[in-house]
Amino acid sequence: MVKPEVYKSLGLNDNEYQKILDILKREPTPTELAMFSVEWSEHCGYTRSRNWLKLLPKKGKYKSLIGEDSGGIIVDDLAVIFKMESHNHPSQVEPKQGAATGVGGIIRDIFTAGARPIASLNSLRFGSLTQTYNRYLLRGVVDGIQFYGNCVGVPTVGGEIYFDESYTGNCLVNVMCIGVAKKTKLARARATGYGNSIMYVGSSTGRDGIGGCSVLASHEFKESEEKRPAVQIGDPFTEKCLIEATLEALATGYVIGIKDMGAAGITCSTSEMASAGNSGMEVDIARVPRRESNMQPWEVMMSESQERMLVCVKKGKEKEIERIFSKWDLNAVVIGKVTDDGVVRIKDKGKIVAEIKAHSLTQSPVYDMPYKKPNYLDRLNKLDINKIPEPKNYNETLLKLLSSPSICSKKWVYEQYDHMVQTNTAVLPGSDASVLRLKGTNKALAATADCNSRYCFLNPYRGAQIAVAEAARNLVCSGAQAAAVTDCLNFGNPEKPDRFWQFKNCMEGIADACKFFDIPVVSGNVSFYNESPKGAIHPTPAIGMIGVINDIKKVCTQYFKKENEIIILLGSSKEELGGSEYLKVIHGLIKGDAPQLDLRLERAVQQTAQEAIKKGLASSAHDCSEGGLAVTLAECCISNNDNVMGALIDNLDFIGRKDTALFGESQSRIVISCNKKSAGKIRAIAQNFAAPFRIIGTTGGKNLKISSGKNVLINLPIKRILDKWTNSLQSLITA
Amino acid sequence: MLNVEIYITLKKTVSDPQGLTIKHALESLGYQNLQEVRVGKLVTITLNSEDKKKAKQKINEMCRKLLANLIIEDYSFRIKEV
Amino acid sequence: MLNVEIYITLKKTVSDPQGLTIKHALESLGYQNLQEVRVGKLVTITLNSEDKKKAKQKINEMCRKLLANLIIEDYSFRIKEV
Amino acid sequence: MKFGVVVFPGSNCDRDCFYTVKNVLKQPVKYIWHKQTKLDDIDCAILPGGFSYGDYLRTGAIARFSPLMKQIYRFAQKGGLVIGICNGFQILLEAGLLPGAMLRNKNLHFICKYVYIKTETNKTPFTNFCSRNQILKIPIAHNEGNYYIDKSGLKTLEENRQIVFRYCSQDGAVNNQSNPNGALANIAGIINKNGNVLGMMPHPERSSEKILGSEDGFLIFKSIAAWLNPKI
Ligand SMILES: Nc1ncnc2c1ncn2[C@@H]1O[C@H](COP(=O)(O)OP(=O)(O)O)[C@@H](O)[C@H]1O
Ligand SMILES: [Mg+2]
Repeated sequence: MVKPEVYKSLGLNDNEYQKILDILKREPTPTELAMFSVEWSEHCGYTRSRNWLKLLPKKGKYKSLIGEDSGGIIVDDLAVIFKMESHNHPSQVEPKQGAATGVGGIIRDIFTAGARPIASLNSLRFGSLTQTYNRYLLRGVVDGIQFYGNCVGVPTVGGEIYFDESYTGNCLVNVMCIGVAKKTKLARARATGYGNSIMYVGSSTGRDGIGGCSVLASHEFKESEEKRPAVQIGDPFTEKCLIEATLEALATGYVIGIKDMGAAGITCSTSEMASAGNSGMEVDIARVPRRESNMQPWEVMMSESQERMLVCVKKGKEKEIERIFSKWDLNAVVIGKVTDDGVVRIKDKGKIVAEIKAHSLTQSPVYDMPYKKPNYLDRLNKLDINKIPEPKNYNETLLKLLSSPSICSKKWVYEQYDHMVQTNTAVLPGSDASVLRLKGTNKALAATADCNSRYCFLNPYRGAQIAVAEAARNLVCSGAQAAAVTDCLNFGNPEKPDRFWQFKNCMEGIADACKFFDIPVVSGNVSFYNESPKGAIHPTPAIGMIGVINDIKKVCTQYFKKENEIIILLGSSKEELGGSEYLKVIHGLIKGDAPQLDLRLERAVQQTAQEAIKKGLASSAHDCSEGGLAVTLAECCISNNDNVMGALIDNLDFIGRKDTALFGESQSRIVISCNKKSAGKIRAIAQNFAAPFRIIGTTGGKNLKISSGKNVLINLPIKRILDKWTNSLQSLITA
Repeated sequence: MLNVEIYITLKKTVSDPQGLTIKHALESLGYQNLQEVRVGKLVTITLNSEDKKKAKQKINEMCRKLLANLIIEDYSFRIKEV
Repeated sequence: MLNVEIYITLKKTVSDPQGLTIKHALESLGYQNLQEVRVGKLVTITLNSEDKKKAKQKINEMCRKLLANLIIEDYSFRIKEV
Repeated sequence: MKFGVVVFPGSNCDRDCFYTVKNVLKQPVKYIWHKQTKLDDIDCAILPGGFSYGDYLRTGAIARFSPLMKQIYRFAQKGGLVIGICNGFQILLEAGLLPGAMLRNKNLHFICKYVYIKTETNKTPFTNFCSRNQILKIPIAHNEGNYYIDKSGLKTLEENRQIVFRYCSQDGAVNNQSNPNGALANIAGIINKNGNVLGMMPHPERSSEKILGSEDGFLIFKSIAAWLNPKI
């Protein structure tokens, strides 16, 4: 008789346990109970989020591919596969290895789809760097990403990092990986064909992360000693060999299906591959290569040892596959075969330890969670802008913003990442989006990850829309057309209605914005229970977006190129400050409503920039985001180290307050520079799309000077700006 | 002066891919009979102090605070007078 | 079985930035009296063998060939029966 | 002329070198698996960058025992051209084909960025297309590029003009500020006494196409090609 404490500690409730009894028509074995507990957890089964994930559009301009574990789009004869995933809780406990194994896991999702991983990005959130542990986390996470990513040979080409108190006690580590394959060569994560063999490949199995999946992913995380999981040490070297061996094995045509062993290793891979293939499967776990002795069957089934995969191989071709893996000094062992009764049958030396219909494992219960608008929101949304004093010294204000860790240069981070290996990186980190050429074609991909979670906190629906709009804007600034999204949805405890309200609203926001821009969401990941004893994190639906550049010669970057060029502002600045970095850093307030967003205006501005770049009229393009127009202009001046230059801005449209115009974060704005002859042509394009257009100044000189009539608001030597912006992060970290 | 040797090793329950790879390398060089190879750190500290007892306490503290990551590592040390 | 602990250290003539960094970090945590901090490696090998003398010779060989780089490193070891 | 790119487990710039030789230099090239016990018919062996054996224990330490390394050694003895880039350089050091050793970068971090290097000599098979003192813009990406050799070793290197590249500033100043990793005497690349084995930390294959931000690295590939076949 299974005691309620037992199934409850595995994360199953009374109803779920009753359901298991109904399915099996008997008591579950320990192995079976463990299997249900992970498959029915939020992490594997999406029990609480699934109803809302349905809102997301699946189709767009480019043909989309939705696979079992990842998704992508078709670009000519190539499939571009990508996905983002979180590794928040393990990273909070052990930042280096937590982040490292996070990188390893998402890369496996990509190459098991048959695509060679060509780049990764990361989206990170930490509490304030004034706290020692947060500094330790940032250092550790970056160290883990560089340790794994550099060794495995996948360039880390971009990402984003924000700091906010809500992440103290629960940092976020989201990693996105992109891969490319010939579209005819994709692999599926399914087992089909009676009698075909099931092979285990990769590292051996130990007692790593046992129970980690359900315990870590479905309980509120508390920083207590006893819940600390057996942390795993990532092995990027083995993963690198696995990439090569897997791609070689897939090329033989003898692989029917393949799946990464991620959360709940063999349990997930066996039941999900069988279920996806409408088959059954019989494996004997006595044959699983192990590195620890006396492991219980359920321990083998639940182990989350890294760098392992399950492969369904055409009968009679097992030796060929084994030969390839052993060439790379990797295990490859037949552990079972595909059956036709729809049952996953797990044996241990011939004795049955679990026997469950595959579908009953994968068809987890789905819950409609109650939601309710948080009480504090109305109060927070009220911001009387007249009570905010305008700065006395605009120079100091700008410098302060440029040295805020969320805004300053992330060079200290990305110079630790190999962002050039594979020789595709045509735009290196440090511009709005990174650009990767597609070898053998004229095309390139642009990639970015974005989410302002403060906006999402103040207004989840609009904040999520802005995340989508900003990602698309970043791609457009690099010369690309936005093509598809992967998301990583980080929220608090879904059982609390106010948290779930944030989730629901963000989902609606992403769905509506993606539909408007005709961009599908092809893959993603949900991470709930991101809480510390002080409360939930700001809702953080990180958006990873891919764009396509049809002509690699038409790539654009954010920094000014030449002196004496015209500077144009597309879009217009509103008198708003809600949720801005300025309000937080200068006035210590997290308040107001998220910036307004008019999707049609956003589209007009993006189309104008896109057309100008495509026609070769723009020398640079940079969108306005955190810190507003003044920060954007400063970045245009300084973000190419080899060629910094000043600018003279003397024709801004100051309709109201000066601080809103300079530091407000109105959406749908892009700064373009161009030569004198092109300005008229760009104006014509803007008129055609009905996008606000204004010439605001010229490039050149040694200072960034911004004036309003005769009144000089900002006048700073470029060197000074560069110093502040470049060195802030490092000095905060080593403080 | 005191010479302290601090040995920092991965906990037994934590896998050590580096150790495994070195084991394979040694085996392919012809060394058999290897049961296990694990890699750790050795931190040597020279202290301008004579008080062994006090040093012991200090070193314990240093290990916990900075030198070892107790989530995945164990440590031990030896103190010698020089 | 034999348990071998191999200590691999940077030669005295080679500077050790990692040791220096740790020294600074310890000092900023308030630990004074640190003369020097150096970081090395600890390789632990468990041998399925009883013959200490033979083991000693083997380990010497392993260190010279693979485990230490004698241009920059020194090594020493201890063998214990277990 | 034929190029061979050696593939160790964990090499990750093998495909980049292959691509550069085949698609940019447009010369025949093949991969050579590290377990091979015979070296194919080649004129130049490239030991690529990456993390052979994960850089576990010490960078290059395990790879140098690969069966193929015996053949590389023999090939080098007979005067064949060998170029080790980044991890390839580290392997050549471990194998004793070049003198010295690599320590961790002085700042204890992996560093990936464009740097400038000065071509100290163009009288080598690998730099004959450069002018003497030419400054090349070329990226580095490594954890252990802090070159070390003892005093007498350094003297020998200098006397024999074996130092081929030194880190420098954009305008050629060789000093502490232009030294990214703490390498002794700003050394970025050295050659053996016989002048046929070169090791360098920067990645010429990452800077051989305009689209990647610099074509300066391509001078090294062109130099090799010109040396092997003066007619082209
Ligand atoms: N975690 C990170 N990893 C790699 N690159 C990063 C990371 N964070 C930021 N970057 C890079 O720094 C640059 C500036 O980032 P960010 O300020 O987020 O840009 P934006 O506001 O345009 O989205 C981008 O090129 C980005 O890819
Ligand atoms: Mg941007």
